[in-house]
Formats: sequence, C-alpha cells, structure tokens
Amino acid sequence: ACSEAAEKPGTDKKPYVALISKGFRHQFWQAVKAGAEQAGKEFNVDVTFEGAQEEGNVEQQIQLLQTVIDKKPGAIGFAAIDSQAAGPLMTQAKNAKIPVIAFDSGVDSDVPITTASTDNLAAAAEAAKHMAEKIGHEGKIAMVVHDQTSVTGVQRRDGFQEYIKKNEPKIQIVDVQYSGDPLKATDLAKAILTANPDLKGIYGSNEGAAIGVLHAVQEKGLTGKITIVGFDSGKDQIDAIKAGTMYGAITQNPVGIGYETVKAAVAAIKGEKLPKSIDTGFYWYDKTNIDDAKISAVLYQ
Amino acid sequence: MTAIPIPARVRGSVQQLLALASLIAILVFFSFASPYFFTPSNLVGILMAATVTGILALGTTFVIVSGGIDLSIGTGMILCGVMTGVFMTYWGWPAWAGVIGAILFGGLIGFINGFNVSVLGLPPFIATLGMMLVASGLSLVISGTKPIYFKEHPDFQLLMNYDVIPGARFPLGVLIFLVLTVVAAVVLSKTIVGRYAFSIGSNEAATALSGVNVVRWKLTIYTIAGLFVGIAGVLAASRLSSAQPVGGMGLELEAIAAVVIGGTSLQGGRGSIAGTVVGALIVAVLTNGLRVTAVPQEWQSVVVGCVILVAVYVDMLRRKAN
Amino acid sequence: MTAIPIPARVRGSVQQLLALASLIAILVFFSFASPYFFTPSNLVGILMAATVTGILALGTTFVIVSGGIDLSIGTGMILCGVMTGVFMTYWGWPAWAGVIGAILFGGLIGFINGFNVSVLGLPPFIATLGMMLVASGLSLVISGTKPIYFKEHPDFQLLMNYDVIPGARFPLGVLIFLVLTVVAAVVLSKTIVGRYAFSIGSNEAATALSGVNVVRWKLTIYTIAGLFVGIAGVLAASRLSSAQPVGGMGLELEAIAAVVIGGTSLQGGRGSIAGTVVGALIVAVLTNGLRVTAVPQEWQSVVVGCVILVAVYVDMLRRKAN
Amino acid sequence: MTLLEVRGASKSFPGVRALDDVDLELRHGEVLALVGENGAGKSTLMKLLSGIDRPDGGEFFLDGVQYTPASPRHAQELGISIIHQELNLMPDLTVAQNIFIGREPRIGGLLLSERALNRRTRELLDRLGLPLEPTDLIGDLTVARQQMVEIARALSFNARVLVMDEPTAALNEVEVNTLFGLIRRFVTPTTGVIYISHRMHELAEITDRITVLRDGRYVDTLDTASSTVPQVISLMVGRTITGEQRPRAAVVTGEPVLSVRGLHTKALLRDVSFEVRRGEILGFAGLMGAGRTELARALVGADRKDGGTVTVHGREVAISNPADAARAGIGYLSEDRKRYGVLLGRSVRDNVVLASMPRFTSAFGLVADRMIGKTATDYVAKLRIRTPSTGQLVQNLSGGNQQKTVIAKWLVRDCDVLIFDEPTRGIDVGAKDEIYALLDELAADGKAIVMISSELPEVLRMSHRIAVMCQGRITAVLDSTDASQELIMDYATRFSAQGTVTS
Ligand SMILES: Nc1ncnc2c1ncn2[C@@H]1O[C@H](COP(=O)(O)OP(=O)(O)OP(=O)(O)O)[C@@H](O)[C@H]1O
Ligand SMILES: Nc1ncnc2c1ncn2[C@@H]1O[C@H](COP(=O)(O)OP(=O)(O)OP(=O)(O)O)[C@@H](O)[C@H]1O
Ligand SMILES: [Mg+2]
Ligand SMILES: [Mg+2]
Repeated sequence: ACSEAAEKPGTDKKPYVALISKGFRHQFWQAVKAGAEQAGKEFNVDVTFEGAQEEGNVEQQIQLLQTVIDKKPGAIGFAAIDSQAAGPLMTQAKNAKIPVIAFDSGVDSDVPITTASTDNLAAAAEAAKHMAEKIGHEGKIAMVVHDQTSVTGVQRRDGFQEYIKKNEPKIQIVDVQYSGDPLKATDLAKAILTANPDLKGIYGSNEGAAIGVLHAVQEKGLTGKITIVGFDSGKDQIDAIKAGTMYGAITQNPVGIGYETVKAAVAAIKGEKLPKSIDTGFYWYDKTNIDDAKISAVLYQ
Repeated sequence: MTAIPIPARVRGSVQQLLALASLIAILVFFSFASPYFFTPSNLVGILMAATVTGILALGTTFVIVSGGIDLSIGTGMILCGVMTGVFMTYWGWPAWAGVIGAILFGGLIGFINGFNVSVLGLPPFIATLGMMLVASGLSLVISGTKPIYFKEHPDFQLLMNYDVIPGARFPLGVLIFLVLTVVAAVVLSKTIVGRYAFSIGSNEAATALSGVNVVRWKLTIYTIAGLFVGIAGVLAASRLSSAQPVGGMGLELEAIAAVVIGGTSLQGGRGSIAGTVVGALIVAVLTNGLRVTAVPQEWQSVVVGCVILVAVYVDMLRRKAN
Repeated sequence: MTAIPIPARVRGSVQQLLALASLIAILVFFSFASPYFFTPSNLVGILMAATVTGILALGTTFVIVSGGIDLSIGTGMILCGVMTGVFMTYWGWPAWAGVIGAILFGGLIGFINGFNVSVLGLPPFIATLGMMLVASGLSLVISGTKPIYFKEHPDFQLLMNYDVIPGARFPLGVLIFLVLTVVAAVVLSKTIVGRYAFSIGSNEAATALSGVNVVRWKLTIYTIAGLFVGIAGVLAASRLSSAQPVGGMGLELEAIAAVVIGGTSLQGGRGSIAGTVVGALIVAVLTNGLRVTAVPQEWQSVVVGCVILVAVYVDMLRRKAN
Repeated sequence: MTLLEVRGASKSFPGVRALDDVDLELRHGEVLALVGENGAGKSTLMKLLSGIDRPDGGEFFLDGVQYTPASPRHAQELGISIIHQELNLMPDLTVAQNIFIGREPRIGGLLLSERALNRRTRELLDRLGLPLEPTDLIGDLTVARQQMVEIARALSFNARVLVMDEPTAALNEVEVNTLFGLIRRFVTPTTGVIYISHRMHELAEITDRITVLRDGRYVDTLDTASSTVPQVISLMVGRTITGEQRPRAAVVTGEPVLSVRGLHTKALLRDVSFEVRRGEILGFAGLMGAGRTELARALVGADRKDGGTVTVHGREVAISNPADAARAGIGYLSEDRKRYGVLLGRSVRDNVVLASMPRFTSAFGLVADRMIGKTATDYVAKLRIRTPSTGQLVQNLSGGNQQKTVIAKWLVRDCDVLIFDEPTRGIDVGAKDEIYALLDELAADGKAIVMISSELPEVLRMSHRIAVMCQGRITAVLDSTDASQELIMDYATRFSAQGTVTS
C-alpha cells in the first residue's frame, strides 16, 4: 500500500504524511509501519515510512528528514534518534508550516504538536519489578542493553537500574553489556554467565538482545535456572515465554504508535487541537496473560 | 576479457569525464522519475548530504593514490566531532579554537596512522583498522557515551547551515566542501606532496631509491587525510548541533567507494580529485533519488549496489575502447 | 625501519608460530585476570564465538592470497541464512536439502563476485562492495524484513548445538569449524587451486603468461570463498534457530582482520590457513576475555584495536630479526 | 622448408608504429640473432609470435603450416617457448613452483606432490648444470639467478622454437658461457633459437645468422660468419659508427670524494674499504653474487649496515636511507630497473625529475610544470630516448629506453658521487657509446663515479681503477693500465680470500 500511494505522493490532492523513524529493518519498526499504513487507509491519506539504514545513525536520519521536508508533505511524523540534533530542521519544518508529530520517543523541541510514545523509563522499571519478584528480591542479575547511546537504550537501562537501586537493596546488578545483534548478544551473554556462575537473572532490553540472552542461556545449559526478562515481542520471545524458558517481557504497542501518529497528523492537517502527548502504553506479559486478547493484539510475530 | 593486463591506461582526465557521464545519466533519469528531484532545494540537499562523505573521500584520495588505505576515517570523524564538543562545551574554548583544535586532532589521528604505516611499517589496512576500533571506543569513553551539545555556542550550527546567498538557501557547509575540493585538487596535482603521493603509489621502492624520504612523505600524506577527517567531523557536529559519539562505521567504505568510482586505483599511482568528487556525487544523487522516488527502502541498497557495479564497468569498457 | 624491502621473507610456518605466541600471551594474561576464563565451558564458548567469523575468514583467505578482497562475506552470510529459511520454511524442503541449497547459494554469490572480478575485470574492492550492498538489501526483500523461523525443523538448531561428546558440551558447530579448517588448509597448500591462488596473488600477469587460465581460477577461488560464506550463514541461522535478515555489516572487516593478523599479506601471494585460524582466535579470545573480566564495553574496542596493532607489530619485529 | 616464418607482421600502439611489414625466417637447427636499436620492435615481434599481443597484420608459419597464436599457452603447446625481456616470475613461489607452474605433478589427479615437483626440478637443474635450489623463494634471488630460473623454465618445455629476449643482460661472463652451452645442447636439426641481444661480441660466438630491424622495419639478414660487427651496427643504426677504442685512462690524482671504511653487513660484506676520487671512474668487477650490488645498497642506506663509516668530501656522513645518501650527494642507479628503477605507471617526465623534485618546487610547494617539461625534453633529446612525448608512460617504452630514463633521472639530480649498477643493461650499442661518453663527461666534470658492471670489456674500457670483489670482500684494486680480463677473473675467484685488500 505504501509504495503505490508513494509513487505519486501528493497527487490527486490526497494529503501526504511522511514518517521518519529511527530504523526500518527491525520488526518493531515494521509493526509501527503497519499501524501507520492502516491509519493511512482509514483516513485516506498517503503515508510513507522511512528509517535510518543503520539504526541509531543520526546523520542518516537527518538526511532523510531533509529530503522529506523538501517534498513539502502535509505533515511529518518523526521519531528522533537525537532530538537536539534535529533542531535546525525542526525550525525549517516550522517555517515551511509543516506540522510535526513526534513518535516513539519525545523530540526535545517546541515544534512538534504532540508526541505519541511509550514511557520507556516506566516500562523498564516494570520489567525490573517483575524480575525482582521472580528471583525473590535478592541475588545477582545482569543486563544486556541493545544500545549504549540511543534514548531508548539509555532509558531502558536507566529505568531498570533506578528501580533496582531504589527498591531492591539485596539485588546487585553485576554487569551491563551492550548489543542488539542477536548473534553478538548471544556471545556476550555467555561471557556474562561464565564470569558470574551465581547469576540469577538477565534482562534484555529489546528483541535482539533478549533473543541473544535466551540462546546464551540455552547454550550454557542453564535453561530454567536463569530468569530472563525481555522487551518487545517477536516469535522467538513469544514461544520462549509460552514454553517457560523466558519469564516474561514488556511489550509496547508498535502498531498503535504508528496508527496514533498518522491519526494525529491528519488532525493537525485539518487544524484540529491535539493533546500535548498521546501515551500509547506498554504491557507486561508472561505465560499467564500472553493469550489475553488485549496482549495478543499488540504482539507481533 | 584479455587475461593479460597490458594496460592501455588512460589519463585521469578521461576517466573523470566517463564517471561524469554516469553521473549525468543518473541525474537525468531521476529528473524524469520525480518532479521533486530536480529542484534547487533538493539539489542543495544532495550537496549537503555529499559534504561529509565527500570531504572524507577528498582526504582519503591522497592515501589511496599513495598506495595505502585508511579505514579509520569514519570513526575518526566521529571522534573529531566529540573533540569539538569537548573543547567547546567541556573546556569552554571559543568556537574558532574548538574548530581548529578538532581539525588538528584529526591531523594527529592521521599522523599516528602515518607513523604506524611508515615508521613502524604496519600494513595500512591493519594500522588503520586498529585506529578505527580505537577511535570508535575513545569517542564513547571521552563523551561518556552521551551526545555533547553546544549549549554555549548556539551559533555553531551555522558553520554548516548558514545561508551564504541570502534567501537562496545555499549553505556554508556546501561552500566549504567546494573550496576544499579546489584546495585538494591543487595540492594533489600541483604540489610536491601530491607528486610524491603518485610516485610512492606507483613504485615505493623506486621512489625511495631516488632519494625521496618516503617515510616523511607518507607521514605527511596520512596527516593530510587526518586533517580532512577533522574538518568532516567538525561539519558533521555542526550540522547535528551536537557531537554524536556513535556511528561512522561503514562511512569509510562509502568514502573509498566514491574514490574508486571516480577512477582512482586502489593499487596506487593513479587518481584525481575531480574523479573523487564525481564519485561522491554519484553515491549521493543515487541515494537521494531513490528516496525522492520512494523506492521501498529495502530495495535501495540493492539498487545502489548494482548501479555502482554498472557505473564502474561502463567506465572500464570505455577506457578499453579508448 | 629500512625503507626498501629487500624481503628477508620467511616461510608461512614461522609467521604462524609468531601469531600463535601473541595468542598464547593473551590466553595466559586472561587466565590470571579471571578465574572464570580458563574453564572448559568458557573455552568452548570462545570457539563457538569464533566459528562464524572464523569460517568466513577461512574462505576469504583464498581470495586474499590471490591478491583480491571480499567485502561481501558479512552480508552475504546473512543472505545465505535467509535462503536457508526460504528453502526450509517457505518452500518446505527437507533440512539437508535446505542446508545444501543455502551453501550452493553462497557459492553462487561467490561465483558472481568472481565473474565480476575476473571476466568483467572490476576491481575486487568495488565488485564485492557492490555485492555487499545487494546482499544486504536482498536479505530484507526476500525475508520481508522478518526473521524466518524453522517451524518445520525444530531440530535444525542441533547443527550448531548438538553435543558431539555426550556430557562434555562440545558443540557440533565447533567440530564443523575444525573440520573446515583442515579442509581449507589442505586445499590451500596441497591442491592446484591453492597453488594458483598463491601464484596469481604473487604476480598475476606472469601467471597468465605461464599459460594458466587466470580467469577460470579466479572464478573458482571466489566461488570457494562463497561456499564458506554459505556454510557460515547456515550455521549462524542454526545457532539462533532463525534466519535473521539484518546485520552482517562489519563482519567482513573482522574476518579480514583475522586473516591479516594471521600473517596473510593483503598484497597477495603469501599466507596460510593456520595463521588465519590463529588470527580469528586472537580476536575471539580478546573479546571474550574483556567481557569476562568485565572491562567497560566502551573500552573494549580501544583495547582490541591496540592489541591488533601490537600483535602485528611484534610479529613484524621478530620476522625482521629472523 | 623453414622452421618458423613471419610474413609482413605489423603492429601499432597509440602514437607508435612498432612493427611495419616485418619478415623473419628461422631455419631448422640454427641460432638466429635478432638485433636492432632500443625500440626497434624486437620484443614486440616476439610478443606476436608467442600469442601475447595480436598483430595488426601478417602471417605466421610453423614448419610451413600457418598458425595464429591465441594465447601464451597455445604458443607453448605449438612448441614455442619464450624468455621475456622483463622477468615474469612469481616472487612468492619457489624455484620449482615457478618452473612447473601450470604443469604441477599431482597425486591421484588432485593433490599436489611437492616431493615429485622438487625432484623433477632438481633433475632439470642438474641436467642444465644450473646452481639453483628448487626450494628457494624467487623473491630472495638476485636478478641473475632469477634469469636462470627463466632459462630453466623455457628449456623445461620440449620446445622446437626457443625465443630468448636479452637473456644475458643480467648475466656475467661465467653464466653467459653456461647459457651458451645450454643453447648449443638445445639446438638439434629439428629445433631453432631466436636470440635477441645488444652484446655484439656474443653474436659471433653463438649465432648462425643475424636479422636486423630498424624503426620497426626489416632491414637485412646476414650470415654471421661472413659479417663483421661494424657492418651489423651500421645496418642497425643506419649510419656508420666509428666505435673507436677509448685510450686507457691514466690514474686520476684528484682529492677523494667518497671514502668507505670497513663496511660490514651481516649477510655478506666483510670489511669493505675503498675510495673514489674527483673525476675518477672506479669500476667494480666480480662474479654473480660477489656482493657488488649489496655493497652499493648498504652504502646508500637501502639495506642495513652493520658497521663501517662513509666519508664524503672528508666529512663523515650518517646514512640510514637513500634520502640521506642523496642529501650527502650520493646517487644510486639500481640494477633492477623494474623493481627499483622506474615508476612504470608514470610518465617519462615524472620519472626524469623524481630525484630532484625540490628543485622544481616553488616556496609554496607548487610544482613548476613548465620547467619540468623543459628539462625532460632536454634529457630525452640528450639521451635520445625514443618516445612520442615526455608524457608517455614509461611502461610503454622499450626496455632500453626505460633504462635511459633512469639514467636521466640521476643526471638531473646532479650528485657528486654516482653509483651506476649495470648502467648499460639492455642498452643498444649505439646508445652504449653515448652512455660511455656521458660517463666520461661526468667524470671530466669532476664527479666521482662508481660503475658496477658484469661486462668485463666495459669495465676495462671505462674505469680508471678496478675493484674486484669476491664473496663480499674486495680482493684487489687494480689500476686500469695493469688490468686484464685474466687478472680480474683471477681475483674474482679468490674464494677463501687470503685477507682483504684495501686501496
Ligand atoms: N604497450 C605499448 N604501448 C605503446 N607503445 C609500445 C608498447 N609496447 C611497445 N611500444 C613501443 O613500440 C616500440 C618497439 O618496442 P620494443 O619493446 O619492441 O623494442 P625493442 O626492440 O625490444 O627495444 P629494446 O632493445 O629496448 O628492448 C617502442 O617504441 C615502444 O615504445
Ligand atoms: N633480495 C635478496 N634477498 C636475499 N639475498 C640476496 C638478495 N639480493 C642479493 N642477495 C644475496 O646477496 C649476495 C650478493 O649479491 P649481489 O647482488 O650483491 O651480487 P653482485 O656482485 O651485485 O652480483 P650480481 O648483481 O651480478 O648478481 C648473493 O649471495 C645474493 O644471493
Ligand atoms: Mg626489447
Ligand atoms: Mg649486482
């Protein structure tokens, strides 16, 4: 749908909404894209969705944003990798009278009219809470975070760490390592398990990191002995949770993020008033609630 | 398909013209494909996109002409950006000092590469691969894995974005790129260091036996490349109004690709700045054109890959026909 | 620091021993630094981590010895993994057919590289850079940007993980790596294709003048590298019990680094499989050791970069002293 | 019927008509010399014969049957084996691997048998009487030894026609004699040899007939027995050359410019001491591997010295690389033109000024291209370098003209001490005389010249004094008036030297 509509964006006077995200290769973004396209159909607008080739590459994202602004769309949806870095272009969009809707994480600027996002700090704290409960509020745990510098990476790390520090004096975070690539995450989670034989749990902060942790635990033959808490969904995580090899995970509502962003963009084009922020929510899911309609609706395979 | 390369080599200038033909073909194609493509603002956007990679490619042309390679330019640029932030934000230097400091820091990176290659005698690939890793780590360490913002220097972003021609949106960064192109072209083709780069790339041992201090000149060549890395780092930081501590990996391949598409031989001894600029523009135009025509993103790298192959092949055919 | 290399060349075997010395030094160091390092399970973990890159490095050794380079091995491997998924899950092939199909697909990628290099005469750097981009795009296109799971073949993951020695946790994947090492070593040093790889890398024009069909042998060499890429892709997919369509970029540099650390010359003509394996192990041991000793991750690439520089430099010194 | 016949061969390169309707006839059982000035088209013709280049026109007949060589391999299969003017070896492979490349013995059709390979090579080398080790790396051998490997390879085919393009350029008397022995053994009533050389005195010794080319055209074919050297030369150059013997020079008594004391290298040189005076040509003679090249390289800092001092104009200089040497006023012209002499991919102009760039550079580092062009044109004219323009790439020049380009490079640099290692290698007779004249001129100008040469007549003719080396030592320094070929050979073979002679 995206490509047909995009071939001649703006022709036949359909409004055109351009979404620039942080990446496009991962399933999470594909789910956001699906939501956006769904809303596009519903509200009869053209929607394009693009992200940095390499997730987290600010420079590439800025290039994309520049190209899009030059096309003068009706509205822009923007998930900033670094919101300050986009400052000059935000101003440029404002001067060109193109409304901007922030999504996924906030844009630190007064240009965006509204923000459709997940509260990553709170979500990570929720993951920490479940981890603590499962391991009995004491022992050593470690973290595999998908990225050391991006806002989501930092927030999902800090939210988790702060919760533990504040509420769980007997839990010790012994190591934090970074990789969102499943293969690399596997090897580094194995190294963590090797160096900490008495480890009780590992947290993986996105799909790639969580899958890596899962395979590391399997390869080490520690399945069931280590509590794994993940983030996002995907078939591997869902299966693991159903099978009990992974305790549970946090899921955002990526389809909802995409949908709400386009919906807000359409409203902005029409000049309607919008709330300052749209919380797209997050959920904790584990074996017990994974089949609930509310949960399975936001999981992607 | 002659098996034996009794090379009927042709001079740089012809080669550039051929790459230029590919560039023009691509430009014409996209102009027909999309009404948004051949607009002043999009063309400026392309130049803007070509600036950072292009400047890296300019510097690395010297290294490649001299028969070396520099893989550290991508992450080195990121490190220079971080140093801009350190100088201007952490240490409170004035903007001009921060900019010069970061450029010299780039020169230092290049100097170390040159030292490792020419004095210690490490293979350039390994010496600069090591530096690539070191620079990417240092960027994180020095910045504390956080972007550094130019709070004290809100105008720093004008270095890249300032409109040179009022009203016409021709950013200063692009002008800097053009000026650097001219400088690099003169240095490579009209000065002694350029001549020696060609000589060393053509036959290092014979050059040394001719009484040329090859060690010193290789140091100089890598240092020049490093200075360009510094400039690119400063401009990237200015464009993003922040020093981003990650990224840069892969940029070195993009820059080297630009150099090679432009007809510079990775064997050394042959090449030109004009070719490099055309090579950088081919990559930038292609990437932009595919975006503007809204080719699905997963297809874009397929197309870019194929076009690079075809462009270089067509060049070769014509070179042979010559 | 002699400027002109009257090469006091040393045979491959000595060179490997020297890289081996660096490897042993690193092993000893980490054994003292952490009680968890020198344990059977961690050592197996290191071998496991070295498997995929190591296999890529084995194949690419042939290409580098012949004076070429292959940048497409990283994303090519990803694409082969995706093809495993396509064959086994989408098309429902039996596991053995899927595995063989994916390996042959790797061979096809290599063959196309070889065709571009030897028949069309493109510079290897450009030919394989183009393929790198094409492969990374095709992985996304073919998989629909989603991982492909081996639903019908739940046992597929045993290819990498099956315990060869019951109870002792020695995975099949590592055994495959060891077997491939032996195969590669024999092919490179004892067969005609290996001999011609050295000969072409040493002096391509002279080899052609000697009546060797250089075009055909270069095709063969790149195809061999492609087959290794296919095997690596299958094993990576098996390890994650899924074909992941993203990633792979940067792996080619890691593999090439392993080859060069192992004493193979990027100029071609000189190298060995044993060296490559030692090189791959140096990188894997270092990465693992730094993690086990919990060195902050931002420092890790700094350390790896420096160690690569030092290891190669020490080798050179001793080679000279020889 | 003739063994090999060429009718009307033509070949052009951009800006050059290298061959123009050339005929050639090689009879069964003969050695045919092919001579001509540098750039006359000799190598080009051989490249057409052996399938490396395609002719623009012309026909080839082998035993009366027309053939069109499609590739080097094809020519080999037809029984045409060629030794190229430029070495075509793989430096990273061993002697054995080089000789049998493409014909490796295998076990079960799959695995290489290194043992069988080395055995066969050993047999071949023993049969040919060449002192080479099958397992040595080519890259470690001197040019002369590499040349022997090429000869061994060419003879290892059961060829009917053997083409040798200046095989002796890198050899000295002893090895030349070995080679001649090999050629005589090769020639049978069914085979023939085409022999290209610039060394005129060799022709009488080994060849039966002589074909002369000039400017890409066939000139004439003479019977060797009934022709004289001056006759051949005048056919080659199209005019008569006096070729007068230079009178033996008197001993020069100027002050020493360069003096070397106790030079030592780990590998070979033992306590080498000598000095060269202003206006003097000091010749260096010796057998292959005597250490003359190594001495020159160590002296200019291209290789490590392990002891010894170098004094220029009475002041001791520290030389750790050739740049230091050049600054001290010492220039070195290498014997290995391709590897250490020319920049093949650069223009004649760039090569000529390479050693003197700072002189052509303004204060801002800008290069004065006009001045460079003028200087290059001057030297191209002065040395009669045959090239369409100074912008021509050196790789497109004939071998001899490449050599002249390297010489021009050092003439432009204007050093006080010039070390010429085999300066006339691959240079035609006419040009040789020009180079001799040039050396004399340089000496008369007050330069100190070291001339290393493997051609004894040349050493005897040019030098004021002659240093003879053997196994890394100087075994004698003779005044040219006292020297003779016999005496030099005597000192050159003082193997377990009875002490070192100092000048
Ligand atoms: N590939 C080429 N491109 C252009 N010109 C060439 C090429 N090869 C040879 N020539 C020219 O053709 C002419 C004949 O060259 P050739 O090498 O046959 O001379 P030669 O008789 O072997 O001389 P020498 O005695 O110096 O080896 C020369 O003028 C040379 O410059
Ligand atoms: N590249 C090299 N590597 C190793 N050994 C070498 C090398 N070049 C020369 N040698 C050795 O050094 C010794 C001296 O050789 P050198 O070239 O100095 O002799 P030469 O007197 O110049 O004779 P010629 O040049 O005629 O062979 C020989 O034993 C030779 O084998
Ligand atoms: Mg010739
Ligand atoms: Mg010599």
